Amino acid sequence: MTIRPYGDTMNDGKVQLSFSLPLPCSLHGEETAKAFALKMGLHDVQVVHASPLSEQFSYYILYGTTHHQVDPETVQISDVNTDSLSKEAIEAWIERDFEAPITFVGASTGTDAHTVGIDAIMNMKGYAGHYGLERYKGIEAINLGSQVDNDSLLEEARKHRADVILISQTVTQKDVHIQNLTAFIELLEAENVRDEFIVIVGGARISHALAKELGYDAGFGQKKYANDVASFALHLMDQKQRKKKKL
Amino acid sequence: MTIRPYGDTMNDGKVQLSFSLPLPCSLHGEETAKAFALKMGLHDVQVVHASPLSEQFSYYILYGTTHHQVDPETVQISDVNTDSLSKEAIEAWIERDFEAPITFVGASTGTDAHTVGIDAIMNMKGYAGHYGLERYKGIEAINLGSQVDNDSLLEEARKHRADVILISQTVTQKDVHIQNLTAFIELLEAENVRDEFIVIVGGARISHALAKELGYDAGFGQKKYANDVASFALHLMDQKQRKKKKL
Amino acid sequence: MKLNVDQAQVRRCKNHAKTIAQDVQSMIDEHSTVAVERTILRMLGLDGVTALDVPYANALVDHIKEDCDLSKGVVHYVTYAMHETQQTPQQIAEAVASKKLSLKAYQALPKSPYVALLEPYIDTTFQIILKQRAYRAETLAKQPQKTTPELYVIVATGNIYEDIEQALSAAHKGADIIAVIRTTGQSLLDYVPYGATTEGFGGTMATQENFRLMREALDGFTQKHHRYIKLVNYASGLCMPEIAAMGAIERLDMMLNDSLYGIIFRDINIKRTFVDQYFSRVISAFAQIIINTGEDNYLTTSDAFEHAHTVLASQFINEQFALLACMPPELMGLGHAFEIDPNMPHSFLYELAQAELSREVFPKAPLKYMPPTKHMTGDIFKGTIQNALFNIVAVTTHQSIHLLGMLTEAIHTPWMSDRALAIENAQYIAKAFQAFSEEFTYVEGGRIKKRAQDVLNNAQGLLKTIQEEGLFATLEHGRFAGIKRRPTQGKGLDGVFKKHPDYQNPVLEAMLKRLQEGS
Amino acid sequence: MKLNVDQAQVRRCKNHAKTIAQDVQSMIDEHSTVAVERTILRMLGLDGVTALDVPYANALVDHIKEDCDLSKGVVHYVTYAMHETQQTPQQIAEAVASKKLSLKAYQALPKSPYVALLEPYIDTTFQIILKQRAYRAETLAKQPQKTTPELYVIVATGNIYEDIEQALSAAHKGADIIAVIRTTGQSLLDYVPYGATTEGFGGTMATQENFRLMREALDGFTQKHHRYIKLVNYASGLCMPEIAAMGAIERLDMMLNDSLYGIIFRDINIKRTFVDQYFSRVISAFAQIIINTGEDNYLTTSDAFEHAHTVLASQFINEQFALLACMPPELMGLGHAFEIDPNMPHSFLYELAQAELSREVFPKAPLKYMPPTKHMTGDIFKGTIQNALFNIVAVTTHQSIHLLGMLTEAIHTPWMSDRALAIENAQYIAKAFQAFSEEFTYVEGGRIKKRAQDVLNNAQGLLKTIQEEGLFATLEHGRFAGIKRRPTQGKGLDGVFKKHPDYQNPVLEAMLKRLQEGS
Ligand code: B12
Ligand code: B12
Ligand SMILES: Cc1ncc(COP(=O)(O)O)c(C=O)c1O
Ligand SMILES: Cc1ncc(COP(=O)(O)O)c(C=O)c1O
Repeated sequence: MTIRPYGDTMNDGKVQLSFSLPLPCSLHGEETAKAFALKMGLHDVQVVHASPLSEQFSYYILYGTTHHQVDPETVQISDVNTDSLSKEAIEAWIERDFEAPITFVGASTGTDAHTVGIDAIMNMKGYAGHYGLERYKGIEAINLGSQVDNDSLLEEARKHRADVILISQTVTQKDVHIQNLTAFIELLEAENVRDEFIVIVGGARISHALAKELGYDAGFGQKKYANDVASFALHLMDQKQRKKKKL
Repeated sequence: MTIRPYGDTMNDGKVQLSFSLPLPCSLHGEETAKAFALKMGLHDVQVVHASPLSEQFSYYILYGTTHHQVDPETVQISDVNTDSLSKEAIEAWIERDFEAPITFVGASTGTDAHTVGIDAIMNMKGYAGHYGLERYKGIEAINLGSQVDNDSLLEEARKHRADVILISQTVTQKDVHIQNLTAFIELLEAENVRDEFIVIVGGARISHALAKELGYDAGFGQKKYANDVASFALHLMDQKQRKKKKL
Repeated sequence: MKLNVDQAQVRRCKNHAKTIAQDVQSMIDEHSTVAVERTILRMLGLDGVTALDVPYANALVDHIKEDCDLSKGVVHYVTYAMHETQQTPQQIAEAVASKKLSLKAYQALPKSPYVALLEPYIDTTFQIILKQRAYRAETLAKQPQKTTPELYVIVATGNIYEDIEQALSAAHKGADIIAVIRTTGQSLLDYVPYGATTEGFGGTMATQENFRLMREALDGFTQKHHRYIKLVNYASGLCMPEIAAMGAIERLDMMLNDSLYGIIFRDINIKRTFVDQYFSRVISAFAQIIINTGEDNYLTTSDAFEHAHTVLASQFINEQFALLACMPPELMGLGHAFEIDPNMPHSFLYELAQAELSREVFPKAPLKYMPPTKHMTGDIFKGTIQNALFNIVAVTTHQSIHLLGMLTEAIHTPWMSDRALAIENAQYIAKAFQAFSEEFTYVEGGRIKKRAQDVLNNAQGLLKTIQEEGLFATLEHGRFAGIKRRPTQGKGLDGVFKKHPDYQNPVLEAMLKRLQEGS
Repeated sequence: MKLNVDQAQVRRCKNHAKTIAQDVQSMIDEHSTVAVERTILRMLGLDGVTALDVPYANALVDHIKEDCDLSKGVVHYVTYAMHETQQTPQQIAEAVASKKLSLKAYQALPKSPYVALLEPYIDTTFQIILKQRAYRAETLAKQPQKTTPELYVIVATGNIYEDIEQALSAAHKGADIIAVIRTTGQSLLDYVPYGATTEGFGGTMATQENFRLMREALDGFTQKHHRYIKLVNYASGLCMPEIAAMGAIERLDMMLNDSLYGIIFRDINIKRTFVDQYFSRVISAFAQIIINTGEDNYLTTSDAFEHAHTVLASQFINEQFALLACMPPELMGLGHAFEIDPNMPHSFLYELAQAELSREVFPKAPLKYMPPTKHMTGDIFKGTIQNALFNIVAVTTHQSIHLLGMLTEAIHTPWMSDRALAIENAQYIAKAFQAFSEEFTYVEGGRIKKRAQDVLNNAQGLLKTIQEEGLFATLEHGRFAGIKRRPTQGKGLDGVFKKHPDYQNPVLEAMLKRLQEGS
């Protein structure tokens, strides 16, 4: 069963869109804006607002009806497919099955100075009511802060015998994060240590899909917290039989 | 030379989009929203906001990059292609070439109760600093008000020997205006009087293209005023040699 | 009270308005209309439509109007027929509709002595209405009183089932009040359509079944979430009292009810709709349904800065009409709006002044505050800000019925998402500004106090003029909304008639009695 | 003054701050840094880069640092070399860079007697700066003074030519001030890149040529539209005084200039950046360039309600550092921000209180007011409202430098259209609220007055603590923004050195002399 966007009637296909064009603001500009909407598969397109941004640029707001349909059943979601445990459950699991401590080394890397994200995951205080890894019994959390280059990150990870490396990337403009994230995986491979670590990346604009694509074990975006990443890490270590207690 | 939408770099193709889906708000809903964006030809799509509208509906705001291109040169604009004269110029032209008065009969028709639009065109006061037709020397303007059904409109037009019939349509929901506008043209044809009048429609959601499609001589939308419609009417009467002074 | 307007001046205004309303009331008392007569029948339990979809109420009234003399009122004919045929009003109407029965014979008879026969029927309907009243009162008593304005949104899909989806979404998002807008033409129909409907333009048919369906859906939400959702529809129009009656029976909580709106914006005949309005307001008063008046609409055709005083003057008049219909102030949702051109400097100050003024002049009234509409454009971001400023004024001046503005006002009737964004906008402002009004006092001689005083002065002047010339002349001069209307024109005129000395309306009397006894 | 805060208490705060700043100043006076030395060279007219893109200023300083003894300062070596080789500083630098010349020989010589040789070079640079100053003053004098805050937007495409398009669009829309954000890594570079650049992330390289190109474009706009557009860039970082000098020469109008920002958010060494800041502020004072401080940033890592007082305390301290650099209050763009969680009840009241407080405590300062950033989300409609409320506070409390919030703050660096919408938002609010502040007085004991007093009290308490423990200890404890920094750590530490008794800095002296004479 396929669906369409919903305005005020089932499957009426109503959508709103806006963008700028490198054209003066004019009826011709509006018609060009419409032409784009048509190419996107919209019909009954209305340019409801047009305003000049300068002599050479103009901005348009449009409404229209899309004829596209999607069958929700067929839509795949790419997300960390381990369910998240609570802090307590995680601590209990480590206590029971693993040789504590599990060591997480994390940083906001490259030229990225944003620490709030990585701090939210690693520091005592945590974020939005979720304590950070530092507070977890059985977990050793080392937060290197921001602007840490890839070499120093690896160095520290080795020094502390990290089980898990956590990287935060917030600035994504001109794909600066892709370059930096790729470089780190290449570094691990060059040093032949990719398999020694579980490597996880996160950030407001990071998706699990992107992370996998770049060779990371997982990616976490907004509204993900310490227990989400810890759960994932443990499941993976369990799979890989890392630091499991021998019975 | 083709162009793309502009975010902050020439032809980066950046667009913003929003719509609702008949799905609960969830990661699956977000992915489905993305799927629509992909079908519209966007890539690097980000769902930046997702919120529930009810248990069964959800709303999404997306940003993405379109690979569509349009060559502005090839974009046709459908507009009344007579340039608009000033009130004074129109009055002079009538004075010189036409047998005054030119009679305009106008109304907001069907169940439409919106009069501000037709009043803006016809009444003394006019709108946004443009006087209405009532004030024009050489023009007789009869405004029948709102909720006028097609039969009465034609009746009045005949009674006053109208040269031009002006129709305003504001409510467009479920295409109520299309039905009503089509019915009027059919009426004129049934009565064999289509050619006796210049028939013009206007309204916030009316475009010249739509008007032509429905068999009207012209359509006027927002930011059109009395002088625009009067100029068009005169040009057409001039062409059709209506009420021209014999020299 | 933040403006401290001169209460004596306010009293003077109210006295003008009182005289104005009383003049009209004397005309009202002498007349009845086909709509009033149909309403009496509905209150006697008449329901259903003929094979040709003509409501029995219409069939019966039309028969009397065409074949007999309606000036004696339907009660005259029905009571004689009941006495003679021993049938119920419904059975009589059906018989008449199918031409099996004519009431002609009773025309010549003296004033009917059988009015008492109606008591059980009237009583049944009253019991239904009283039950609905009680249910509403109890449910509301159970939930905490909101300290910020109640959020009011409209649904207008044209399809009642789609409307329900939208209404539930709005309730889910936090709406307190939901109005189902009528399809564009309905207010000019001289009958009320029947049954569930799915085709409408710019709105959905107001039918008793549609009322019931929406009420049921909203009550369902209330059961689940323990928050009562108020339901609103539109009475103004040619069927004003009939729709008021339907609303009373189906437990609507508010009714748009204003003949001035009908006169000015729908070209409904002046006499017709004033007579209809009186009966409809008595019904609403009895059913404890809040009325909403339409002064806000004036500002869609007239400039909101220059004509602000016409809104206030009209509110004064509407208040008096409501009082004459035995309405307590608590049911008077007097309307006004935030419609000043955003390009005007100090627009926010003037809006604040106007809203404070209405609040202070009508302290007990659940004021209905309308959002910006006229100056909304396709710029949905600017529209979002216009609505936010409107919300700030609504919260800061303690408006009661807070109609939420839609960012797409200039584009289409609200989508589900438009409504959700409007609610989120209002909720954010309510949270941030809930106590703002306690934080400051207005400067003496400042723009705000001066503006409020100017508006009050001009309203007083206008009321004085109206008292002198009479409300009908005022409407002929187009002093409200700049639209001129004559008492001898307009839709529904032929449905008005002078009452015969034998005319009786026990339903009205019964309600007035109870209202005066205050039960 | 709407809050009437106790001026005696404000004075006590300023006294604490003064002692705090003086402590640090004594450290500053004993030290210099590689950046300061490079700046001296730039003020002597040094420009250009080597074949390997190393700026000559760096090449020369590095040579002295590695092969000689930098503690005597570059002036020592350059003046001896000038005397001996009869060459210009530029020629000497080029000779050194190409290893044709070593300055080692001068290391052992006594304090240089040839400093007078620099006068013509210093004078040339001073003349350029004075001309720029005069041009700015005259152009501004020609145009009407704005009564509402000046609209400030950023461009951050990474490409200077694209930035120019965006800047012109913003100016066209009504922006008064345009800032070119730097590429993410630049503030950690210990040299200033050279030439026009087109590759940057989250911002564009700050280079003298980029400054010139943007200045030229904006001056072009001014010619055409008779409205001066102020240009802003960022000094804070490892090249603080150098960039300040470049800005003075290219007529930037404002400079982000705050070592506390660099310390806390860029992990720059404490000593290094305080020494750099002093010289950079003296240059800015001389060039009459308004500095912007970065207290607003604290609230991006600390809660804006709980830590509001840290912002105020830091403003007090920054004011004193600026005074020590001979800056008049009119050049102190002290920073604060609208960052309270919109989910907090009364958020608007608290923001209003904070903004009024800053305004009242620093009446002459062109306060820099930052928009909501931390609590902006992908909901661009809610973001539009958050920005509107911020704009209301900015206008109502007479902030000076009004940084506009972007509805896409949480998503990407501003697009041309985002900026246009931000400007339209601010313009609408300015028009509607321009006189709002004159309309009311705050209620005694109300939430707003109480909040302002609480913040002031806490700031005073914190200042007292800092005076006792010293600013360095304060930074170690992470009292600002919750981030801990040590004087023995941080980037650029190796570029700090204690001045040798023979150290001389005639450029600084010349500027101080003129500033004290007040020319
Ligand atoms: C705070 C902030 C700053 C502060 C940073 C202070 C600090 N010490 O962190 C300061 C003021 C210093 C700053 C500076 C700059 N910033 Co900034 N900043 C922000 C802001 C306002 C909030 C970011 C934030 O703290 N979010 C809260 C945290 C908790 O959310 P989060 O990072 O997404 O983290 C969550 C998840 O993503 C996840 N997560 C994050 N990391 C990780 C890692 C792992 C391993 C896991 C499992 C999970 C995880 O868990 C967290 C909790 O759920 C955003 C705008 C916004 N509202 O988003 C801009 C923003 C991020 N900044 C931006 C930019 C460009 C800059 C500057 C380059 C210039 C400028 N425009 O200001 C400078 C230089 C910084 C640099 N070189 O990196 C842009 C980035 C644009 C882009 N997409 O590329 C933004 C979006 C603003 C904008 N629109 O321009 N910034
Ligand atoms: C004012 C108004 C009313 C007033 C009308 C008062 C009156 N006497 O006109 C009142 C309050 C009565 C009203 C009622 C209703 N309205 Co109304 N109303 C508006 C409003 C706010 C402004 C319209 C307006 O006056 N614009 C100003 C004029 C000058 O602009 P204009 O009409 O476009 O005219 C210009 C051009 O179009 C052109 N033009 C127009 N006509 C003609 C004709 C000719 C021949 C020419 C040459 C040019 C021309 O020239 C004019 C000057 O440039 C709009 C929302 C909005 N902001 O647009 C809603 C709106 C039009 N209303 C709407 C609706 C649905 C209704 C109602 C059905 C219910 C409701 N939702 O309120 C009722 C019933 C009305 C009915 N049966 O038709 C919808 C229509 C949705 C749609 N697209 O179908 C709107 C868009 C609001 C909404 N979003 O729901 N409304
Ligand atoms: C008082 C009043 N009644 C009725 C209506 C709606 O009437 P109609 O259904 O004729 O559009 C309005 C609309 O604004 C109103 O204000
Ligand atoms: C005072 C100050 N300096 C500098 C900057 C920017 O520094 P960077 O270029 O290191 O991002 C900011 C940004 O917020 C600031 O507030």
